[in-house]
Amino acid sequence: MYSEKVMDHFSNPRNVGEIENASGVGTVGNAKCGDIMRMYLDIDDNGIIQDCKFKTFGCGAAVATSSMATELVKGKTVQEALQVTNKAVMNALDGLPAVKVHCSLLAEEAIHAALWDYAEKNGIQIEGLQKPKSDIHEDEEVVEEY
Amino acid sequence: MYSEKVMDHFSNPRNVGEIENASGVGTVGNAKCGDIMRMYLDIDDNGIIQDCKFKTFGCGAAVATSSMATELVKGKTVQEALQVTNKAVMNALDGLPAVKVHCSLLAEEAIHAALWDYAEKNGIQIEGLQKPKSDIHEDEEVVEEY
Amino acid sequence: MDKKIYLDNAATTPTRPAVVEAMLPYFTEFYGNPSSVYELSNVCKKAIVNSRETIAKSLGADAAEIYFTAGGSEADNWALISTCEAYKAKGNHIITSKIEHHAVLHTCEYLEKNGFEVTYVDVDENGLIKLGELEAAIRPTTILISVMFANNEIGTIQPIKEIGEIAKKHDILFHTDAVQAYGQLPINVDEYHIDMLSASGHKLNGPKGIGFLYIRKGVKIGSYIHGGAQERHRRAGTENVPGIVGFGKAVEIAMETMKERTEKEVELRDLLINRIVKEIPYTRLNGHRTKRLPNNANFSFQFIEGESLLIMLDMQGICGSSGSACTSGSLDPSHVLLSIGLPHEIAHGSLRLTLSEDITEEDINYVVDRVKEIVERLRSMSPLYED
Amino acid sequence: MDKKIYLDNAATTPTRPAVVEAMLPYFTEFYGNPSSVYELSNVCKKAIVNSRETIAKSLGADAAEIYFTAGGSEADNWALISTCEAYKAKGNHIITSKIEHHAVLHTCEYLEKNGFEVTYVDVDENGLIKLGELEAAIRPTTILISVMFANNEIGTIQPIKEIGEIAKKHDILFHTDAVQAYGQLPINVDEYHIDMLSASGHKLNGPKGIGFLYIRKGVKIGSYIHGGAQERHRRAGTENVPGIVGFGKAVEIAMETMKERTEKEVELRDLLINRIVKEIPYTRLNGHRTKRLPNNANFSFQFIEGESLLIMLDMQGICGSSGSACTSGSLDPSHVLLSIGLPHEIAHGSLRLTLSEDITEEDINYVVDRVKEIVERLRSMSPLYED
Ligand SMILES: Cc1ncc(COP(=O)(O)O)c(C=O)c1O
Ligand SMILES: Cc1ncc(COP(=O)(O)O)c(C=O)c1O
Ligand code: FES
Ligand code: FES
Repeated sequence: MYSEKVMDHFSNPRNVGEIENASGVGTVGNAKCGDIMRMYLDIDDNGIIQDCKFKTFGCGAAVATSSMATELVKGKTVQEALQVTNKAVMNALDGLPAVKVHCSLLAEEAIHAALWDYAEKNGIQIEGLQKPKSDIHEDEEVVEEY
Repeated sequence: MYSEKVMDHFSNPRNVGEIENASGVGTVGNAKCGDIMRMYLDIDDNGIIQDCKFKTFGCGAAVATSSMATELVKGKTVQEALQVTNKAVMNALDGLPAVKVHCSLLAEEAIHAALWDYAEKNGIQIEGLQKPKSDIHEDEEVVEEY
Repeated sequence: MDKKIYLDNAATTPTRPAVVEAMLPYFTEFYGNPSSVYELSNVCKKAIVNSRETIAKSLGADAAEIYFTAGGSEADNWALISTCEAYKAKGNHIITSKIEHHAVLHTCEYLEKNGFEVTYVDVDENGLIKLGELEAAIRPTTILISVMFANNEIGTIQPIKEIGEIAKKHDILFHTDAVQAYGQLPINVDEYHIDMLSASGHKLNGPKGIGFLYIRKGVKIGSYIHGGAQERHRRAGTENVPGIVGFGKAVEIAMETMKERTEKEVELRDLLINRIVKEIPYTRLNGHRTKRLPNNANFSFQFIEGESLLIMLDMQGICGSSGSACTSGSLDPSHVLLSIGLPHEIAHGSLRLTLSEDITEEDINYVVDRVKEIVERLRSMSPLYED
Repeated sequence: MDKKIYLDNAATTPTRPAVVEAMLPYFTEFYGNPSSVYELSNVCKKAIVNSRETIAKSLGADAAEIYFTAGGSEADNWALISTCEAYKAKGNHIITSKIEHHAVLHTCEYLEKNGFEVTYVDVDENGLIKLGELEAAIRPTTILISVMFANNEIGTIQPIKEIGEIAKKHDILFHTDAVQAYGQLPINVDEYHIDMLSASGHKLNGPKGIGFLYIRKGVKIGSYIHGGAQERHRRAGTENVPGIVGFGKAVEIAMETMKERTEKEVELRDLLINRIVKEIPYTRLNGHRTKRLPNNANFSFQFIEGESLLIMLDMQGICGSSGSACTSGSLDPSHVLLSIGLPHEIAHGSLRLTLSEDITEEDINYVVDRVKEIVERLRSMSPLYED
């Protein structure tokens, strides 16, 4: 069902854990499947993401996308991190089954939520960042691929 | 599907043919399946059935019951021949599948029809013999046995 | 018995050894439920995908348009009943032919009892549907046309493309029961404008108990078997993995060998037809002389009855079948033979012989000789035959 | 992978080698269509009779009351939909439980869309149906009660006899989905007052794609698959002879070995349950402690999610399943676990392990050790778990 990359990131997830006194923390959940993801960002004074960690209560795809997302944002600027969309994460993982696309949205939203938290804490505005929903509802019809 | 006895009488039917100047001839058909049976009787002055022949357009059971019926009535008196019911024929054949019970009725009726013809030709009445229908309708529900 | 010549391939076919071979691992080794998460199930999932793709390709269809069922009958029931349910707002009328398989006809009767109207279009003496009558039967309320691709008794192949065009022109869904045609004739769902198509594994040397319904994308019919999410939520029930794998393999082989097989079968079928019709008096060929399945021959012999003929053939090692349905619980003569205009008693004496690629010329000659003898013998016992 | 411990026997089972053996001749040698006249078909006919008798005997039923289907889902659909059709003059209400399989629940939803009314009776925290609520739900228009014999997720065995008695007292038909129970528990249709019963071959080491519906004599439901005269005119479609033969063989073996198997499985199941519940904190057993299928264990581990758990178990060679249905296209947590009162996030972290007679004590200990490790690992990754 899952690609080798997904399985790799699932079995050896990178950056699991918490960051104490993180610059930003974001938690999002998917009301539909009940899964929850939390992202911790450590952002330096130049706005560069020095570290990123996660905790996930979710399916295999949720774990793998969390892991990949942390890898992708590390070392990036806040603005660059905003470009790490769920599509980017999926591509980096060689794709996900159609029913699992929403799990990757969780990762995107978790990063946004952590960035939002960072912006709020620092009283700044990040261009292009909207207040993330804490719940992700996905309305697309899920069609299995054969 | 058929018992060994049925198969025997079907593959080597006894008394196939016609009797010229028969004492009685009876033809009956089953309107439902379209099958037709004709019986020829040669009855002597003592009312003993000396010979019996048949022609049948019908299924395997029809052929076998015709054959068995001729065997059963041969040498019998007219009164005795009346006792050769379809049940008697079926028993003699070790039974028939449920859907094939009506075929044995054809044999019973064909004998009755031939006897009726004999009685008419000779201006006599055979006790217990009713004018046979030329068509046999069977109204019992046919239920297959497993 | 020494000899065995199986000439009832329209009833069912032996499963090819290569098909059984392909199925075997899925009983004892890759037995997982394809809906499960673990690796064992992925093997099964992939095997299903493969079969689905093989089948889709054989029809010019998309894999997502193939839905596995338990056989042809279920596929026919599904296509008809669920179309009626889904499109009843549009209308309550369907059109079919008088010579459909009972899986279609009895389903139509069921629908009639439930408020739908059905027109049963006539066929001509060769079993060909009357296109004019078909088109004339269309009403504003017509939601479905269902006409079989080729007939199971007399082998006549219908003008499916023309029917598809009529359906398309009038914006009506078109279903075809291709249980007999699939694997024997090339079929392309787009070229023929087919919206739904039924097929069954055991008619093309695949296993029994597996079939499929092709449903064109956009046809909005629901499930017929409700429950689990299998088959894109459209057909519930744990997938019959070995059956699906075997079906796929059978289709693969059938498609590869179709051309060669057809050539061989047509030649022997014609030898059979020509000899029987020429050498046995009071005999007619049923079905169209050329627009017929490559492996189908169907004869009526006057003055004799089918079952007796079949049993005697069986004693000579020959398996055939008859339009006479005595044995299947119904005593009515074949509705197909009556529809092409045969009187009852002639329909009664019919014989269907359906070939396979394994049949030889020697077999055919042996069969013709036996049929001759047996017909003669039965006629001599028949009260209808006065020579 | 070296190790493989298959603990998903409620999803499906491997087909026994002896079953495959029994089926094989019916693919390539005795391949005849059982409806045909010739000898080749008689062999098939007899094989079907044998299976039917074996199955009938296992239930205390009559052979004429067993109707083969393509599986459990078809049997459930048939029982419910055709009963509603046949008895609609009497009423339009049926009663079932909240924890039925989707083959029953989705069929009920379909019936609701078609004018029937359905009461879904609650279960208690152990998954046992509330008999009082059931009886109170009966209306003058109630025509059917359908309650599963044992639940597929949590293994709870229902008080079927009591339900049968209630149905009988009120002169209502009683159907039970025994797909999980058949072959695991002794069942007698008369003792339990069962009018209809569904079963499926692949749940008891028989083949996939075959099942049956027991229909008590006198229950006047019609066909669900219309067409040919097979199965006493009640279920059309060429018989899946190898499937039927394999099913019969599987039932024969299941009945012979039931007692011994149950003893062994109960012992190991209890070892599994006791160790897991004792050694892993924040864990609960789902389903009734003793009124449960001999091979079923179902746990909820707080703070973790089922699919991750399953994949990690798979990597250790262990096949299990979860109430979490993420992967089967639906994202809702198991309706069964919610019905016994679990909150969403706990239902989410559930694990079903279903044993077979091949499982050893060593296997169980290995499994418990792996589950412990994995649960710990996933908890350490979980934002919900603060240790
Ligand atoms: C309780 C129950 N009912 C019905 C079914 C459906 O059976 P099948 O998948 O054979 O159609 C299953 C298993 O899938 C089941 O566990
Ligand atoms: C034309 C046609 N349609 C439908 C069927 C039914 O297929 P199955 O027996 O596989 O259900 C058959 C064969 O029996 C057939 O010949
Ligand atoms: S995150 Fe919920 S199913 Fe993947
Ligand atoms: S006599 Fe007509 S079916 Fe036997």
